[in-house]
Amino acid sequence: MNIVVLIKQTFDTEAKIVLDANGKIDANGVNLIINPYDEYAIEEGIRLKEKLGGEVTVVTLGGARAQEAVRTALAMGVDKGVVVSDPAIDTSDDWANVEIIAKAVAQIPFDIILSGRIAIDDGASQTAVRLAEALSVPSVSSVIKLEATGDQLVATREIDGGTELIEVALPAVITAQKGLNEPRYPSVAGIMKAKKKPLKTLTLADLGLSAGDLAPKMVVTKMTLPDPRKAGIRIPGEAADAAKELAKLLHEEAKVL
Amino acid sequence: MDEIKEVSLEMKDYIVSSGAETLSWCMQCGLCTNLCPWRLVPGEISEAFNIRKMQRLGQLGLEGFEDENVLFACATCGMCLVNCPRKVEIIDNVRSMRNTTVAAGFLPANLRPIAGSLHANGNPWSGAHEKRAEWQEGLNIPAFSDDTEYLLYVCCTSCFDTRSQKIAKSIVNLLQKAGVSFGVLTAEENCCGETIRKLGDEELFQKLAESNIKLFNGKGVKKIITTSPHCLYAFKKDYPELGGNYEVVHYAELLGDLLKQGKISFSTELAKKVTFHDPCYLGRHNQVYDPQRELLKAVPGVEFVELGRNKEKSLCCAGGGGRVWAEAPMGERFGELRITDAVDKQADILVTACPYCIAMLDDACAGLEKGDVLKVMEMSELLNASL
Amino acid sequence: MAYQSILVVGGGISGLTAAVEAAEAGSEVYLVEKKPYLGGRVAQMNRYFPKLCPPNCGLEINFKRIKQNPRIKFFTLAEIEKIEGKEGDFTVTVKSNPRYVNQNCTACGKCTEVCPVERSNEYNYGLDKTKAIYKAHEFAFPMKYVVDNDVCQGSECGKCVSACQYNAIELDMAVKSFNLNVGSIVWATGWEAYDASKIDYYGFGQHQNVITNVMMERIAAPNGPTGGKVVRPSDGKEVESIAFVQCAGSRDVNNLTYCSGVCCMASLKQATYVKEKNPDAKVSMFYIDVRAMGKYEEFYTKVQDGISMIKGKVGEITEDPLTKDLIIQVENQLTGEILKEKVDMVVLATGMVPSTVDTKLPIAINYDEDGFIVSDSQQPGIYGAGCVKKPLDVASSVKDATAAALKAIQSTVRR
Amino acid sequence: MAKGIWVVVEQRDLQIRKVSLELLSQGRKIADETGESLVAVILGQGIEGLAQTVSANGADKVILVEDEKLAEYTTGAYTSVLNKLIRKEEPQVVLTGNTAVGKDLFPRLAQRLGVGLASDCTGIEVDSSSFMVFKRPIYAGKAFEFVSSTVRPILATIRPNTFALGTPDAGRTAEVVKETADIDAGDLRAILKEVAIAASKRPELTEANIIVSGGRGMKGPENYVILEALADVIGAAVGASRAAVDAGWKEQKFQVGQTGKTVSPTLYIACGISGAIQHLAGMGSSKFIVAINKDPEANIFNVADYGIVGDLFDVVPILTEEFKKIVG
Repeated sequence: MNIVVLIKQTFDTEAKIVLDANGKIDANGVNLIINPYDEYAIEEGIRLKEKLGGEVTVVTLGGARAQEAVRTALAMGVDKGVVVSDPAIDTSDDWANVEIIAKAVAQIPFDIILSGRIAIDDGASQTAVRLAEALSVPSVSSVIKLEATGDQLVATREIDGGTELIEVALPAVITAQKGLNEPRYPSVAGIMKAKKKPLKTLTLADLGLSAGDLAPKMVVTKMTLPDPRKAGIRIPGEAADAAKELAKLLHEEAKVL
Repeated sequence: MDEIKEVSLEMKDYIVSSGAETLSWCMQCGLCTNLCPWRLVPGEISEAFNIRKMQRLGQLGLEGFEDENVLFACATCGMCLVNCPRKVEIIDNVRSMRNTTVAAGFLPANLRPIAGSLHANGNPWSGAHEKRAEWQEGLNIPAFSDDTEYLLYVCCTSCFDTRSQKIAKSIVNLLQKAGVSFGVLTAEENCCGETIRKLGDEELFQKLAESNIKLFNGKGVKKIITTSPHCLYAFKKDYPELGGNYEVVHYAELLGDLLKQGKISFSTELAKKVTFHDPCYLGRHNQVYDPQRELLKAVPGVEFVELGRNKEKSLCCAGGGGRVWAEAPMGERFGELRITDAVDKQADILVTACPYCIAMLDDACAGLEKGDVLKVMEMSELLNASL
Repeated sequence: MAYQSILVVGGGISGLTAAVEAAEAGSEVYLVEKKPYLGGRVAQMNRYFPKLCPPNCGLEINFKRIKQNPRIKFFTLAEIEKIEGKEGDFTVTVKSNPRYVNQNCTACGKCTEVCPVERSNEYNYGLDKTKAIYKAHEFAFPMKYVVDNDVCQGSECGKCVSACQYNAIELDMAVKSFNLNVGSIVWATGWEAYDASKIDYYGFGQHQNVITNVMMERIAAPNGPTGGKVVRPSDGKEVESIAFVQCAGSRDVNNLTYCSGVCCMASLKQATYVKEKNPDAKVSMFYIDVRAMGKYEEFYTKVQDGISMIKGKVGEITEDPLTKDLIIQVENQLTGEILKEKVDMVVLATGMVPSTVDTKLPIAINYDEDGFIVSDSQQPGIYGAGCVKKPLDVASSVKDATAAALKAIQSTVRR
Repeated sequence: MAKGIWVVVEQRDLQIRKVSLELLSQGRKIADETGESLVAVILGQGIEGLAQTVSANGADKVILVEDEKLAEYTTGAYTSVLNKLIRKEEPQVVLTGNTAVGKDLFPRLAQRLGVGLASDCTGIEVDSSSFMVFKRPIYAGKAFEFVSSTVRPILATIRPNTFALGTPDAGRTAEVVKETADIDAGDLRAILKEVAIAASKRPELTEANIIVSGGRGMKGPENYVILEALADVIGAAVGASRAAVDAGWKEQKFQVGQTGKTVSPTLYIACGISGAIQHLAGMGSSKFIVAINKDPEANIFNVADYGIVGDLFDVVPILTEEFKKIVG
């Protein structure tokens, strides 16, 4: 089985978000990690390979440091890595990214494409499903359980308040939700071996694309930071009154309910 | 017997090149295992972790040491080094073995937020950097300058934990009473990096250390007082190789000297039975044993008793080596043994001199529900109460 | 002026050998021994390698060769105070301590019967006592009594003097010094057992039933303090379980950095003492690795049966204060578990420390970092022999001493 | 010329999701402001009766697509139908809730249409140049981006609770248009075999939007029922402090904190938790923190946005009742 795992390198979950002089997110000095949901996808890809044989290729789109993420995936047990790196990616939107990835993936034989259900940076949750469409294959998103045979998948996906069981013929795209598996730590041998595994770097030109093909559909007009946290307040009064007041504040002021 | 896994000389070389220069000195006698505090508690980690075996796996480049319960179990207490017949630098080896996986991006899940916070905030406690100096409010501490002799460096824990802030405040008060010339740079400082280095994240350690060294050197810092023995260790033993050379003392050492010189004295009587838990990083790692005892004995009314395991034989609280962020179930925590030790000595107060120890011992005391018979105090708090 | 005679310092197996070999090759030999008898450590053995025979016959042959050879003069209770000169022309000052017993002594033992004072018997490593006037041991050579001046009450008591019908006791004997002129010197002052009390976690000196391997030789010896019964010091109970703790201080940068090479075989040998007396005894040996050099491999393989061999250096020995039983804590490296084994007695396999650590030669020579005399002593004409050069077993000491004798002879004939 | 603001109304078992009504309510306002018409699109089977509800909530026009293949949501069938409808009608904007359906459907729809998608939005600004600008949280709410597009239509999924529900006007009527479902065979490759709706499944701690957590002040495992009751009203996960785990009241997997699970929900309600540093560090990035504790000195109050000094056994049951009123 040929397995492709689409991953993204994101800011570490603790990263402090700062805007630079241009009002853009400042990535300077920020620690980068593999998007945690993509780790489930990597793990599932490796498990599928372990069960059914074949090869796992990880594909990512990113800057100079994206190779680190791919090396990490290789250490976990992925066989090959592909990094598409091009300055044009800095301003591309979800649609354009999918155009690029679709071209890159088209060069790799695939039966199943796995990815995380969401990236914790932009939170867009679009790429994998869009990619399925771009490649004209079905997709199942937010999967928490996956059973695969040679030519079909049975996936349990999370929906609001329950689950769905979906059967789909291969090839297909699956997005991983937390709970699908527990990503492994690589053996040290795996880490050593990863240093020697093939890692291919491609530019847009290598994929027959140019920046002009990728005019974004969506543009970011500005970025802002949340208002600073207000000083906490103690709600006075007896239990009943305080509880009522609290409920009101949460609903009307904080708007979290 | 365990199944033999993959052997790789390359892996061994990698571990050695990460700093485990003495790894091959080990002749597998097992004296370290005998001393390791993990042998004093039951449970899953205790069963998985064997410090001698871990060295062996490293020597052979054999898979298996990277299991989280092995690789990250060591509290770097240094007990294993006490009798080691070959003076194997076991803790350096552990650090290097951790480095093999951490450098590849595989810090265990529970430690990622800590490393993340260190990257983003310069402290491991997810505290906003701009709040680092909040503990000083109302204390009127001068900024370090050419006019101040010492830099007082306050441990991240005592900057952000309200419980631990009392330690920083007590130390400030003691130093001021003794007329010590000191200033702070708290707002601009980052974590000393001692623990993250022990966790194997060398790159992050260097980032933290370099920023501190740049700050200290830029401000002309020559002498540093630390509130935590872990910071003491970092500044004394880790920073020189990166260009940070300072005369560093833990506050207990400085107060001990001031006591001898008669510059500080204690007057309020405290008729209590007091015992002292030697923090590993103050004792075994830095050989400071006496000033604490002299200071406590100088408090009128204090009846000082030694714990059974004291000084170089002191039992670790389990807060070092990153274990302060690890989860061991009740009944498997070294701190509980320590509380029991103190209760057995019928002490009223268990004193220690390390923010991590305080966190671990407080926790153990509450967990064992011994709060009614034993109080855990940081030494500065006790001394402050007797000024 | 070139002297033809040779001085051998130390009357143990190495010194005896060097002296006899040199003398039998025609040299004049002076043999100087600090103790009141010759034979050294070997005389304190129960049995020794390779034949596992008692030491008496081997020593006896040497004593006979000495007695028969007019070219050997030996001095017991004597120490070297000063060495001056150079190869071929040494002047050596010898201090002769008084025995307080003269040549008339027939070793009848009447003196001991009346002596009112007791002293710890160092020959048995303090496991028993002798009177202030005593016979060093059963086969002591020379077979003369001796007085321990440190404890003797002197002429005020004088009971022994009255009891001796041969007028052999002279309590007013004095220290004498004399000079010897020799062409070369063989230094064979041997070794001391490593002070096991320095390894605090083993409790030697605190727990009565923790003994060392040299003490075990005396306990097992028929002429020893227990008459050869393997019993424990605290209560004389026959030992039913015993643990041999290898590398007690050895291969340890905190104690002795080196391996003495003989302790593993010694413990295996001592295990046979126990098993011979009590085949049901439980014998354990705890080791880092067993060093059975050369032909000893076979012995090692053979004696392992019935001995529980556990890989792991003992971490701690504690004592049950009531029973005086000992609890051994050790990591069994096969399983990784911490064993806590209760035994009647523990034998610490301590290593060999050269006597030159404490007592240097009164002339500059080279020692290694552990205090052993190095082969090239940087002082022509002075040669180390035996365990003062490196830890050796008896057979190797004999060979080394023979070689030293040849070197010493060459020094006396060099032109 | 593109026209109309579309809301794809989500129904399950013929019940309209609250978020769809929220969008209709807000859509109405925008429609009034811009002069656009508000169109509700409902897919399903036996959905005719829902037309009245959506018109009462503000729709000018209702497009109903009835088909047995649309009875349950499937990505392929829904995409197939909506793609054709949108291409035919050319709306300005198509909105839906950022629900499991919205998250699955809209990316595929956007790609098929070759348009942009603003997902998980928490605000809409009307803009003269691009018609609508969408505010969306990024980096888990640590920043916001504002996105817009000149390509029509713009697709957007809106986070539930972003907009308030309006008051339905039963008197309103809307034009109801029925369209037939023209589903491409290629869109039926994924087959829905089974739907399992959990009666009350609390979310997983690290995924939860709201967490209700109890500490040593809970006094015993039996008392967690009052937190669970609270949690179930607002769809929250239940957590515990280390002290509660140590006491054996809760399993370790429920432990919140640096040594347990690091969480950053929108709302964290700490009951009887004093706030050890490891706990605070593990939940301090929550958007809103509520602390209920008897001890006015408890550390937790230092990080709380709202604090009640009081007995949780008095406060929590009343709070549960109040929440019921709000959530409905």
